[in-house]
Amino acid sequence: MNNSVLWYTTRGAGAVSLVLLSAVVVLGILSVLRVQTTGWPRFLTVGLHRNLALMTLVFLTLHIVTAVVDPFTHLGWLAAVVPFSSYYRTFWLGLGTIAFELLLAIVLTSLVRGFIGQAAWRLLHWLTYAAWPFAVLHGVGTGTDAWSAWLFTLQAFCVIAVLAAIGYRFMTGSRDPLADARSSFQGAVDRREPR
Amino acid sequence: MEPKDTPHARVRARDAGMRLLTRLTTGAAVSAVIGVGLFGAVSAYTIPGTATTSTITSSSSSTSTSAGLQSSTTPVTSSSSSGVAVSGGSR
Amino acid sequence: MSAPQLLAGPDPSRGSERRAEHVARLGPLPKGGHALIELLVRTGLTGRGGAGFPVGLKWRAVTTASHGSAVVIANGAEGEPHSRKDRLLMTSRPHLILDGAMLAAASVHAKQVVLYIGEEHHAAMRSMSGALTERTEHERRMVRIVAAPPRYVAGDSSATVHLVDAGIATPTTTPPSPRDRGVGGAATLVQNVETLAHVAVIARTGIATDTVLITVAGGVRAPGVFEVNVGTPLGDAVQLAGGASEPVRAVLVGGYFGQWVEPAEAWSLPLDPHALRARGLSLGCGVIGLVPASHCAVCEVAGIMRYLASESSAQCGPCFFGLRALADACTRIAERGTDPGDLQRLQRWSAEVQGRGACKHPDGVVMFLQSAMKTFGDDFAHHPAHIRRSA
Amino acid sequence: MTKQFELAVDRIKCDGRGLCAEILPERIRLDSWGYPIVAPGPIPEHLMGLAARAVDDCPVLAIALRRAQVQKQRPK
Repeated sequence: MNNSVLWYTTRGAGAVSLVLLSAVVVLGILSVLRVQTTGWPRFLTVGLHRNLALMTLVFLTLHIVTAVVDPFTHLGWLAAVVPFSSYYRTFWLGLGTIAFELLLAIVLTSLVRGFIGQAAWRLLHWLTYAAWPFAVLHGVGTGTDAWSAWLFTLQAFCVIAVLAAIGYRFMTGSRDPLADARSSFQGAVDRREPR
Repeated sequence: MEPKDTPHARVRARDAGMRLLTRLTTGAAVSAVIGVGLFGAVSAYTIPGTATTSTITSSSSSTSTSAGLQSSTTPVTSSSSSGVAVSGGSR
Repeated sequence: MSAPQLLAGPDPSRGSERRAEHVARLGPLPKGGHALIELLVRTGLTGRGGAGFPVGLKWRAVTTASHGSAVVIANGAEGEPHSRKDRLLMTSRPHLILDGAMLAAASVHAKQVVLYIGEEHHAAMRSMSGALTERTEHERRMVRIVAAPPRYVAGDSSATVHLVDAGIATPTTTPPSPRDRGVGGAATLVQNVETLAHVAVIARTGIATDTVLITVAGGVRAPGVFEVNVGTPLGDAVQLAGGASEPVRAVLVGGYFGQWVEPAEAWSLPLDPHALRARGLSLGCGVIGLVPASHCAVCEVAGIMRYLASESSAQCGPCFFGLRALADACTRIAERGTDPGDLQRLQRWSAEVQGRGACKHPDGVVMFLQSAMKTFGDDFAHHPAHIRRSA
Repeated sequence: MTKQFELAVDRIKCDGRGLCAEILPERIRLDSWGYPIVAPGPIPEHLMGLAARAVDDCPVLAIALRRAQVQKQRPK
């Protein structure tokens, strides 16, 4: 019967989505850090970041669709859209719903970056740091059953990778070589305080 | 400018980078699809009462999507009920 | 020797001319409008802030983009280190400037006028705000004073708009040019205060003014500001400043964004915006700087380059890093002596920096350096290692 | 006459990420400090795809394609 196939596919797609999402986050940070070697140009980091992000959405869709159509869970489409509306693992599923909707917003705004402008896009992109933890917690919460050992290994791997990247990013200062000089000059010619 | 930095060399580096991007992307896509099957099988295997043999063959023969999904259909009868148990028990 | 037109009347050193005296001397403020713009086009008046753009054409452009709600900025930032003429005009003839600003506002359909004054020009600030209290209620409501930070780029037209709008006096990317989209998005006319004073005179006489304000600085006995007839030989202007205090190595015509000229050629140069332009020179903001032969030209240039590099607003990489690299190379030559590698780098980096800023700061600096390396070619080619004198 | 486009860099937005020069070396090189120098003139048809890619991939939206036009002198 296909029901169990759906059930396993949901879990498989969920796990894969988490790995992909973590890779996307790491790549995004690497691009901010301007990582580059001979044979690994900077546009490769950015291109991979974009491609994997789109791929993540595909597998997340698979994850959600299979979960919803699986008769055993009786989730219903509402649970996939409205956070905390499912009777089944209400809280942990809700986190997943939120994470998905955040990621959707992040990807869509990135696709129309030119129209909404760099500042707005950048602001929205910070939501990643909210979406990723939600996704991880969703995995931990819904995955805590017989096979959690596998999931934990996987999640531990993702969490370590992402935290390492985040830590390195915030330990090291801005990569814009002009940042310091610019802010000091602007400080000198800033007359915004009421005259 | 160093001799390595000639426009021609940079064009070649660009093309190489583009090819690498395509390869890495397709590679990621393929392994992601396999991963769905693999993790699905793993979850099937780790659910109590599932036939061990079926998933061993699955994980070993999981070179393509179909292989990954095929395998997880094998333990259906035994595990679909346990699937209910899982969702029910975890409510 | 010259018949003053801007500084006619009471001795400028006596300070701010009162409105009554100003009106008694020159008569009431005539009407601005289309006719005035056409008159300015015919007279060929050019801007006196440095860029030297034809005033009439600029006013036409702003009027076209105006839609009845343009803004006029009277630019009295005077960030050019040796220039004094804008301050002298603001402290002695405030109503001439206000007249010009009002005529501009009427002509380009502006509802707002901003007096943009360097915040360290205290006397000018007092004079202008004092004069404002003598104007009509309607004018006082139109005009406001904005204090500009004492930085070189604060006088850039886009920087004036940025300070009025956002409170930060850094240049912004053009296009859009302020004349198309400036203060609050409205078409904005940014005009140097001397230029506006000329307009106030032209509007009354109906004929072109034939004088320019010159600041003579450096190796002269009595440095200062002088109003001379257009076309006056540069040497005569130097004589007005008491003549050279010692033998002259070179003359910097037009301020830091100007050109170096050998004395032999300099004395006969006509102080005329159009004639100078025809010779590939520029009157710029009207600064004539004499470098004494006792000074080391290379060290002078290196000192000015360091200053101009430090005045980059650090918004555009090529300007910030390029000007620093150029200034450092000049300083190395000045301190450690000529190095062929540095000379080559100066040429290469100049080419790389040219035209690659949001504003014209890097271009101005490169022009200055190119002119210096042409005029002081031998000095740069055979400069001995020695500790630099203060520039 | 087909539409012609040229690349324009916003010098203030640009912080020298260098992707554009990697993607379109035929038209863009980096100066001594890592900031792009764009070859003047319209982009040839066969490079438009890469030019668009360079525009899309700029992490700070500092480079844009715009209609090729003759620059008039503008007042400062």
